[in-house]
Amino acid sequence: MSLTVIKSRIGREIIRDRVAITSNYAAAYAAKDAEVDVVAAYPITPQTPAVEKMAEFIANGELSAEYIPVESEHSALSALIGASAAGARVFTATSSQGLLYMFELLYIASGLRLPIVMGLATRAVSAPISIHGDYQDFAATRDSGWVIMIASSAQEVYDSIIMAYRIAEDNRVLLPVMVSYDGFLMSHTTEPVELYDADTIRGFAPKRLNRPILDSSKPITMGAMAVPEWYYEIKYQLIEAMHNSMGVIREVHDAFNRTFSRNYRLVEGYMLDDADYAVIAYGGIWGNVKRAVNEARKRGIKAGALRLRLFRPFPTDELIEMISDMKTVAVIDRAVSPGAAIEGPVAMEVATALHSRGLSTPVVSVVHGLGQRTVYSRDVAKLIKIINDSQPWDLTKSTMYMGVREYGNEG
Amino acid sequence: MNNNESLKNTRLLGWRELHPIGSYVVEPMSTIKNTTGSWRTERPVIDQDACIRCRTCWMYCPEPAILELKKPYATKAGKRYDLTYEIDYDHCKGCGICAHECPVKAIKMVPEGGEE
Amino acid sequence: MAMKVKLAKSFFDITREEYLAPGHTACPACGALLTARLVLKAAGPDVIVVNPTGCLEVTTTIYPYTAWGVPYIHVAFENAGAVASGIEAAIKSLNKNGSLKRNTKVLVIAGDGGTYDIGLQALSGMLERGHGVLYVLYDNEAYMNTGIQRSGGTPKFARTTTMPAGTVIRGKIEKKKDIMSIVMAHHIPYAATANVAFPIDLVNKVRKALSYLNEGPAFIHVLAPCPPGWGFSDEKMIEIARLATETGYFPLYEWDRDRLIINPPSDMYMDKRLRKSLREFVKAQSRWSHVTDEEIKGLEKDIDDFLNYLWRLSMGSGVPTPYA
Amino acid sequence: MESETYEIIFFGRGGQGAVTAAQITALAAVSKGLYALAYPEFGPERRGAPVRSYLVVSTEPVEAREPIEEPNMSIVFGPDLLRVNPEIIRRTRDYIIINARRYETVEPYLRIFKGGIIYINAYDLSTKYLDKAIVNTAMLGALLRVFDILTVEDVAYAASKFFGSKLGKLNAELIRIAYNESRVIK
Repeated sequence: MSLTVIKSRIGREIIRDRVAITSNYAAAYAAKDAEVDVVAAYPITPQTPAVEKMAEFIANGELSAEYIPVESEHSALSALIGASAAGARVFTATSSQGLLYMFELLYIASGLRLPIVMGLATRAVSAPISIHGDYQDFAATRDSGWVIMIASSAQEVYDSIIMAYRIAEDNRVLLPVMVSYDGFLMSHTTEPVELYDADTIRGFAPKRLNRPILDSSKPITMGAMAVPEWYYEIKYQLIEAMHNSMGVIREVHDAFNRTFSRNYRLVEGYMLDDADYAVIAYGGIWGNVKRAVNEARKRGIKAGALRLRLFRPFPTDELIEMISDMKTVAVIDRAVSPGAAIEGPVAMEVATALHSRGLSTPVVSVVHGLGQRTVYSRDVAKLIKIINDSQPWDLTKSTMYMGVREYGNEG
Repeated sequence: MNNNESLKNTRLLGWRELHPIGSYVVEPMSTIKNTTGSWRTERPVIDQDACIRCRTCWMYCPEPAILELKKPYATKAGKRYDLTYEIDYDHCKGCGICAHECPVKAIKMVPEGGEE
Repeated sequence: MAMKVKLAKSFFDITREEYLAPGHTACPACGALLTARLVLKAAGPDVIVVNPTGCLEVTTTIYPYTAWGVPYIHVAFENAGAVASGIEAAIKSLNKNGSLKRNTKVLVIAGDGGTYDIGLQALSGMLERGHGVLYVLYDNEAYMNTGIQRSGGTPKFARTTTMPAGTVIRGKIEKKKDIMSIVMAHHIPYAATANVAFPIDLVNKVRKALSYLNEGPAFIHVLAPCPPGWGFSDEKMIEIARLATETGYFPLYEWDRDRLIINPPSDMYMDKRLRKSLREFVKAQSRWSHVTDEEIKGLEKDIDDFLNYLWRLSMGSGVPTPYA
Repeated sequence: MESETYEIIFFGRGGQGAVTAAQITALAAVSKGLYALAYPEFGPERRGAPVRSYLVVSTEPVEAREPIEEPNMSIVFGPDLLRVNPEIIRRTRDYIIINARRYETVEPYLRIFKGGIIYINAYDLSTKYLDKAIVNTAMLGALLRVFDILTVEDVAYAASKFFGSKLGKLNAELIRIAYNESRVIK
């Protein structure tokens, strides 16, 4: 992409401004541009600058919304459940312990079918306490009934949150949406972001209130108690909404790409066409993985890469289409499920997805970057070399832990 | 708590038949369909001639199962009232607060199952 | 200034309209349900109710029915204050942004577990941030929904399943938490105690509290006896509740913009000679059946001390006058 | 157009504004239509501890997020940082921009460096113009002597936007002056 392309896009008046901001700020700008009505947030590293920026927008009158400086993350999500139930468009962001403190409410938010949108600056989970980035908090949200997106750049954080409102508020979905991005590696990295014209955003994701809300002119009861004769059917409706969301997410992606001249897909491939191996990753290390693929190609190894933009619903069809011909796939997780059959949480999903389609492609589970241990592109290049040099089924027997010291002073 | 009375009278709908957001109860005050009157072992009976229409029983009923009706009544002694208090036996659980609190003892608790 | 409130003087000043339907599955003679019924009558239809987990919730919202005639939401046990904060903020924001034109009041109706214990943080946050929400605590003095376990609101020596009256430990060892003082320490515009046995006082306090919500939060602590939990027969629910106030065990008072006022009839019971004997209240309930006369004296001493504390607060904060 | 990418590390101490300097430069680059990625060496903020901040400026989108190991330029906020980070001299490919009260104090360390050196007394300049020795914007002025993908006015404008009206004006002016006051040693 060259300078001239950017200029021409601004010329089309979709782009309001091109700024250099962090992913935290991109999240805040997106929520502001989506004209949220209520924000409730509690500070936690590395999310803090996102909610500080929201507070600043509201304090300066750039956004007409109520900011609730709650006394905990638990109350942040609780307050948003109340606000969303009362018909407001809402936003919050969190990380790590904060997300875990919200945990009960994650399930309630989806169970009550409230279109809440939340940013997640992903971070390691205590103990030992670490303020640094990994995806352990994210992995824990797997079964919560939220639509979960993963961004790889600040632009994508901004774009995904705008898409998230349209997805969440779609009548066929009505589920909360989480947009995650790497703590520090993205949350604190300044990079270019194109902000869009407010009318275009409004046109793309108009506030919809065609759902039942707490309204004294039409009283309804939310959060009723379901006995065994009813719980399953109600829960199944949520499952069905999650199924339906896949189609809606595709539609919203297509519409977004058309409106804003982007090219987002649920699963993005890199040099996969003739590849023997695919490295699957997500979040902020995508650029490092692509760099490693370039290195491998220089050495004659036919490697490719793939990243997931969506964790829930899991984009099985898109994924299978891209990796069904691979000899081996490796999944780099920055989270772990200790003791699982496959200890990388996304690796487990990928293996399950393949198996569900009758494929037996070997899936190498790789864990790296816990507590923000740097995932260098050379580490990924080394991984590709290992895969190239090994019998794949030797590598699938157990999860590979890259970057962990067994003894000190290993060079 | 498994409320058998309500289940007996309700068709168990499938997930496609429920309200699109099935967990919301969109019909307010619908527990009225649930006849908790069957819980009673004793029923309150109001002596309309003794009743002084003070509203005490109505006030303290937690169900509420005491109906305040705009129904004129003339007592045997010739006193006329615009209001009549009646028991909603479909819902009264027979706790007896009304009888106990009645300042003129116009409500009696009568065992259920006996002759009316 | 709060707007002028129309106060009830007799039972007939209370609306006939019901906002809570019968057919709910609360035990007979439930103080919590009566509290909710009376609070809703006082508040009228333009409200949204937040109700944390508890007896009131499980008995009024068994799917596919609801007893509620007003918008109602139950989210979880510990967060009613936060949920209400969000609803209040949403109403404010939607009014400001022009998508709503209604001054709907937000009402929490919560039990003692959800207020004294697990919900205290969310309540404190709501009070501190000054959300215009009326929080009504129906206090039945234990976790009744799960079968009578001790809460911070359980009184001393009362027997619960988690603090049984054994040969060594005599029921609950600790005193009841003074939730009103905790609430008052947030210096909100209005806080009051009320009792289901005094419906006019209760209804008036709700109306008054609602009139303060444009200034900030209000709180009403309602004593709501539980026949199975406290151990007395159903028909005595109101009698027991009344005794609680007549013995000085549960005084009626209000905190009105930093002034403490002891309300009738509790103002009269500041004179110890006019109080009914605490023994009458205690011995009417099986939760205290193991309590000795000596222990009742101890409980009486606690009441004397607390009423003294209230008296000093009321004298220190201005001349006590009945509200009007 | 030929693709150009510059990798820069700012070496400073907590509180000296190394992170801000990288952000301002990124902002200048992005305003100009270029691509940039500015990221601090992440951790709890500690005043006085050595910190480094990374900046990549390119005519192409920058995607990789990993520490820069062989920067084109190293911007060193004080002589002590040369001692703390001996790898600066070994790894820097093109230029070292060094702040010192007197060049003589750093000359022995830099003698072996094969690339170019820009020297500036940013302590005195920033004290004079900002009333305190926060050297980051003065260092940017010196950087611009050799970083010709951006002009002094690009960065001065970004600084004024970043800091807001009053402080912005002072810092923009300081960048212009520092540009002129800095010396190309070799």
